[in-house]
Amino acid sequence: MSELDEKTENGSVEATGECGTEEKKAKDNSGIGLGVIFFLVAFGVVFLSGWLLFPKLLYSEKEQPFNFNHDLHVYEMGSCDACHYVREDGSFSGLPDLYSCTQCHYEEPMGTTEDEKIFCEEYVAKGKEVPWLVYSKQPDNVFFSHAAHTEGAGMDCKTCHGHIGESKELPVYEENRLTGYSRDIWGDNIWGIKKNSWDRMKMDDCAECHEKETGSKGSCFQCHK
Amino acid sequence: MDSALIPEGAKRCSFPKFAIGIAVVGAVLLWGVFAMLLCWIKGLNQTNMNDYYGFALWIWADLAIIAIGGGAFFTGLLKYLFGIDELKNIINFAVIIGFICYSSALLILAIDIGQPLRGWFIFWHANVHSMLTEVAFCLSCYFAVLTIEFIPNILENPKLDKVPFFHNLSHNMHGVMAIFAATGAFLSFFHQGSLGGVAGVLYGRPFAFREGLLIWPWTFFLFTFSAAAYGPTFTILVTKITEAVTRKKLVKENVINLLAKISGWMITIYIIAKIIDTIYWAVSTAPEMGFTFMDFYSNNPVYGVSILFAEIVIGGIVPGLLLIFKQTRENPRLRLIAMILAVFGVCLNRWVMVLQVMAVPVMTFDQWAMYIPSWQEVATTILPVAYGIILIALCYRYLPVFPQEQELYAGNEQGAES
Amino acid sequence: MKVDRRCFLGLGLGVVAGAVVSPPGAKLTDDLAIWTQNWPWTPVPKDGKVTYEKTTCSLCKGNCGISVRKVGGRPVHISGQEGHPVSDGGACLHGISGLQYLYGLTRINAPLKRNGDTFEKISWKEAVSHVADRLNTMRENGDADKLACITGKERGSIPELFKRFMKVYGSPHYYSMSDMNTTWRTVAETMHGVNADMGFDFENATHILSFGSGLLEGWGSPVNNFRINAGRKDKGGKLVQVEPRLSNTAACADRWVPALPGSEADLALAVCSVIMKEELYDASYLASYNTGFSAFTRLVASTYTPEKMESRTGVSASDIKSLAREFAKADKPLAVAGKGRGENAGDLREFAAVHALNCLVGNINSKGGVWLNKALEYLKFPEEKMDADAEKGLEKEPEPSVASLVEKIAESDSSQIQALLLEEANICYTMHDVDRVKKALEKVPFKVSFSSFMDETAKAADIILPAHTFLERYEDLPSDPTMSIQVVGLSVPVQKPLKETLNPGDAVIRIAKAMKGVIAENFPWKKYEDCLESGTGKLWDALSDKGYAVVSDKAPAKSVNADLSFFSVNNGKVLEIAGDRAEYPFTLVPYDNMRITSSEVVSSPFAVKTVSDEEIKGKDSFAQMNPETARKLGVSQGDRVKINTPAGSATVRVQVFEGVMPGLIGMPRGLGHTVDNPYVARKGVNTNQLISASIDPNTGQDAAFGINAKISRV
Amino acid sequence: MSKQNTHGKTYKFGMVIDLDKCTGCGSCMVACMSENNVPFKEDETDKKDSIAWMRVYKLTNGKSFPETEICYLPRPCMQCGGKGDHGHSPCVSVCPAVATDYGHDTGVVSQIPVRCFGCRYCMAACPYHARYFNWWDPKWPGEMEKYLSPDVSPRMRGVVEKCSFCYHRYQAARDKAYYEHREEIHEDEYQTACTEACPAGAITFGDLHNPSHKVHQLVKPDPHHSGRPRNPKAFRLLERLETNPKVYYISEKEWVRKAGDNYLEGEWKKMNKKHG
Repeated sequence: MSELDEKTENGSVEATGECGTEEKKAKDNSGIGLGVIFFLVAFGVVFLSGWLLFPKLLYSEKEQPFNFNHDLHVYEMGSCDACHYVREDGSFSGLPDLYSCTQCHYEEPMGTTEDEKIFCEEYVAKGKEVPWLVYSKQPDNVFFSHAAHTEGAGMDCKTCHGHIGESKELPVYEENRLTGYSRDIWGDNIWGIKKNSWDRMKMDDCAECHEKETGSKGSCFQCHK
Repeated sequence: MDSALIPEGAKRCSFPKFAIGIAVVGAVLLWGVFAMLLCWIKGLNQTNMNDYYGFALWIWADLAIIAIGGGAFFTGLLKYLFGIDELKNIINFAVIIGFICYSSALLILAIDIGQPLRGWFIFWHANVHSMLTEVAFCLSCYFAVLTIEFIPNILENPKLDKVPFFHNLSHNMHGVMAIFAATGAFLSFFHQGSLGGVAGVLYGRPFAFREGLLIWPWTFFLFTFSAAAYGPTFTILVTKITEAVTRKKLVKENVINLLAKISGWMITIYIIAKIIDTIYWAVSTAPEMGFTFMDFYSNNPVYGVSILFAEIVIGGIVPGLLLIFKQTRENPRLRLIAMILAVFGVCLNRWVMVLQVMAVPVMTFDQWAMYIPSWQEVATTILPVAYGIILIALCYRYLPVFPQEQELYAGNEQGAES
Repeated sequence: MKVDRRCFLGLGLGVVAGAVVSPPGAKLTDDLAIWTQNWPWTPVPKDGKVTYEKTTCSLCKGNCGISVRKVGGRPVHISGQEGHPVSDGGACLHGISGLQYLYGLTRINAPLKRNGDTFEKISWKEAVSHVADRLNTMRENGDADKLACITGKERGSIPELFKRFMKVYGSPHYYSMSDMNTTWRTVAETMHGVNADMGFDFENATHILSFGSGLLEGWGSPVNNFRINAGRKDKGGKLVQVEPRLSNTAACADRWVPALPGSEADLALAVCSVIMKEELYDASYLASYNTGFSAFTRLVASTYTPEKMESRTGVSASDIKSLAREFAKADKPLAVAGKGRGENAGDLREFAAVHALNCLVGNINSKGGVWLNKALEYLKFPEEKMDADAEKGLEKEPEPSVASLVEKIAESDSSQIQALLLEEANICYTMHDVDRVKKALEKVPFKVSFSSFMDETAKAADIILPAHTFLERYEDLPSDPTMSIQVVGLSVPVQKPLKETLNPGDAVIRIAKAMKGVIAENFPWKKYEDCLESGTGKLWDALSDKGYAVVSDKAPAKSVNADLSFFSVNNGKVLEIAGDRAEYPFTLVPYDNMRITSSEVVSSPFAVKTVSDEEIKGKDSFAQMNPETARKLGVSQGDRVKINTPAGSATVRVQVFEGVMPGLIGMPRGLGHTVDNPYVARKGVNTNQLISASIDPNTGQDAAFGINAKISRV
Repeated sequence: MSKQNTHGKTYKFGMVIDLDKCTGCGSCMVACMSENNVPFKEDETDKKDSIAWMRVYKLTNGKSFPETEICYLPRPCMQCGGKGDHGHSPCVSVCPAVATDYGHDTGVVSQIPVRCFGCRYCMAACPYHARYFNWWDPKWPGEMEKYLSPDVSPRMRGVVEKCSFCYHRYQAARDKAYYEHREEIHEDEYQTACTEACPAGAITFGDLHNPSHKVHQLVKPDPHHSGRPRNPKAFRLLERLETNPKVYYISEKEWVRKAGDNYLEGEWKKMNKKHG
């Protein structure tokens, strides 16, 4: 009971407080230093693993069915919209299906590349669609109108898709283990810092541009279904 | 066997006896937990809610326990800011009750939403215009405050107190408690209010809609005030129950009476405001929308004017007056009745502001919708009660909750319960 | 050095600090947000190129033009087809939910053979030869006439192929399900002496007097009638609905005249008597073309005066007079009969009496009147080659209707019918007194079903040769005869068959080819499409290119005689419904509801979802009654009651509805299916199990519109 | 609610339903379900948990036989403009997570199921019961998943859904316009599934701002009173709550028009005199 009362009587509390610190002072000299060391070590470990280890854990590298040479195809076909075009009803064709590819590629390869060989044997011959992994794939609830951007606003594919059209090799597809979407959506930089307009494809990036170009982020339904 | 943990000099029942008591309540708790898991795993189809009753028993429970948990902030306000020092003898307990109420409220909300794993979107994608957002923010902040207010009391457990660090920590926290009390009061003002706003802003629901001040409908202020007024009555009620269970006097009468007196006045003032609000709503707000007062209280099996009478007279005026007048206030039995009526009154008010809002048809060709909760809803609503009892039991047993206990106890030796 | 509290403190703080300034926190929160928004079990429909394909809906006899939206070749939505002569852009809820039939839960995946109480899957080859062998043996035993065939539809090449098969096989027992058009044709014969379909030019009529015709309940060609009704509202045309219950048609009508059920004929004749008395009839028309006019005049003047008919019809004499005047004085009056959807044959006397009104105002073959359209004969098949057996079998007389065929089977001890072909006719559900029908069917040793779905009748079959759904097949679809214009629509596959099914046309061709004798020769086509193309002849080009062909859209020549002697000859024998009033004080009259199908097609899940909770609640269906009736019975909304009729009994809930005549009990048709589909079946009661057939003495058709019933509380 | 995309053409899409033509056939309901991937359960007879973005109510004049009259009233989402028509719709203003917002460029109230966490506050706020909660995880029996449309994202258990005026059809029309380098979309390019389906042609849909559109001509919305109809035969549901719906109803029958809102004793007559 006495103890209970002490609590509320300032004087005695002071006292206990005093003696408490007294005792501690003794240990401090060593304690502080050690504490600081522990702090630094812990900080270092966590900080570095966050930067270096975390991305490795978060993303799994996936192989494309076979390599695709955009550069060559753009050269042969003339432009992106030879294969990725806006249909007459304004909808977007997306990735060309097997049928479109077979307009040029028959069961016999045209060229000599290993990849085309795989394509002709594994897919054309068997009439199987190529299960490409799409770097810019967005969730189902996202509505994106290519017509609005390429036709309406006259934007260039590069603005969002970057220089993929000039690539000879397909980049590695890094799949986010948690969300199942490509790393390209959040961007290569794990903090999400971007240098170019095509480095990220998050909602904020859309909003940012819309804010700038149209003076507002727009309503939900503009980009969601 | 757990004597080391029991505050020195405090008499507590034997551990086995205590354990059995806990086990019994624990069983009820488990039942609630089972129902909760059902709701999370199988979804809200486990409830009897429907598209007419999007808000039902759970939301009522939320509003009700937050209202009666208001004792914590109001008592704190009185003690630390208005410096009414006698209240130090009940503040610990008020805080514990508040802590229980608010933690329960948050739990229930977590069960009530359809996609619990997205619950945090309310912060992540907050819409500042929504009363519910305001509720969520203030609720969680205030809960943090309560936790901080609760900690020192925990640290006073003899075992912990042995550790000088904790000893000092708790002491220092006591020192700054006034600041937290102030913050708590401030936050409470807003979330209690915004809970009132939840119903008041529904201009599509003539029964709930109220005009108001700036963005805040009158219900905003009514809810805050009613929480402050009725909260302490619940604190006292629980204290009395604890005293009954433990067969011990824990808080001196003068403290109780003081708090009761304040409550009494508050309730009376509140109920006057409530009556004015109701009259204004009945003669101006509702008719402008094409509704007569009676439209809301007829053609259905449950909601008649008796509900309104019960809320205002039985649950408001009566306890208010009982607590104002010295002789009735200081008569333990009458005081107890007043407390019970008051708690009933505020709970009924919250029920009406949630359930009846859903029940009233607005389109002329629509009908009154009635609702009976499923056992899963009931179980999950009882869950917090069980949890509360257990927490109170633990606190009472292991923490020096009631500063006056020893002093009061010194006189009469008695066997103590749980 | 001693590791103390501070070290842990340092450690903790270090971890926290490190976490704060390294990316995972922010990144994981964002990923978590995405993760919680895309659950793997929520389907993600595949995107693709959008295309539209035109075809014709054949879920009912309306045959609307529909357009199917496909995404990447996958049908996703059905809507009306703009500019189609029947439906012009409109479609009903059943057509729109067509894809739920395509992917229907009760679809039959492959040919089935009964094995005890279950079915076993067999190949088409086996199935066809099995049927052919059986029929061959019967024929060799000289039992050709013991084969019967019932088709759901009456017109078009598929029924024609079955008819042809029966003929060359040598059995007179080919039937199609009768409906109001069967009766209308009899009216055309009896009163005009012509073999014609009776079309109604509602579009141009200014005053429609309907005797219980559910013009907005799915009567005739439903969507066509919806459109016409909307047009009528714009043009200010009048609709007067005579019906004991406030149906949707009555609700949309300009005037609702509740008359006692079954009194329509008398009311119509009473109206005639007023028209005669006040000489409001079209004298010029009747002067030139009529028979038995004076006799008819005498009859109605003596027997059917408004005053005399008051109590019989429940309509006051003054109302009858105003009905007559409004009707006869209207610019283009038109009277129509055929209760509800007209899915059952009607009472000839009633139809004739109503049509007498048309004769009196002389609207026959005129704009806004009744058109006696020459029955469609666009199909040309090569002349049948008959052999002795066929000739012999055909000497036997057929029954007048499916109802009497069933009756005959039920009566006979030694089965008159040894094999039965059922092409999309669900007689174990759609016919009155279904239990009796089922029993009769048990007596038939060999039953072949050509249904796409495992319906009540298919369940009773011995062999099932599953058909393509309407979205998977070719078929020529003549428009409903009640339409003034005559259109043939073409159904084309918008989806290649999902199951091992065949077009019924192909099925019958294959069977024929597997038969001995001349039968095979009579089916020269390789496949049904060939038969369709050659059969439709010069219509084919229009069909294949537009998807429909308009055969006629002009009123036929006006010069047609009107013979009113029908009534005076035998005063049109009166149809009686079953049940003695003393024992069964109430009249149960099933009603049609556009949202529920009651034909051989079972409603889709979508359609059932739209049905009011005052028609189905859980597993119960409701019986509508006037508050007064309810008071008499001491029951109130939602109570369970037992309905007893001479045919059977059922438990239902009470729906108190002001819009139904006291003493009348209304129950929705089309419920109480017993197919294996929890979304649509085992909900409510099939009214056909409460109604017993009443054979019309004038036609031999089952014309029951209801039955007397008693009600007791449960 | 914040200032939104007002560059280029802005619309105020609305619907007019002629109740005298409506036959209660239910085609609009089914067309909507089929168009918007609305699921169905084994038992849909409890209308309080049966998802129907478009619901057809049955009204009766309450008179006894044979004076009884009935009328069917189709009820999509009213796409309320809210008090003063500024987009503070009853539901939008209360959603704590911005899962529903007001499109100032179209006047359509959105609902984004994946943003919604299922607090159901919006449902409590809506007097029309136009919002529905997914109490169950939707399932499409058999192979029915194959008929789902990619234009509308299927919902999951625990979220709210509602009519969107078939917004995806507007998007499609816009895409076509972009492709053809048009600024504006034509009246017939954007029609909702229910409008298209109604066999009686009772539903009209279009831009309430555009005098050349049928909807505008039918109701003559009053711009000074948040679009209140100037056609005396037209009305909006619960006009007096100032929710400012974009769905209008037309009927010659007075009792039907009266059923559109709540009136105190004798108020209706007074008001009608005002309307002239």
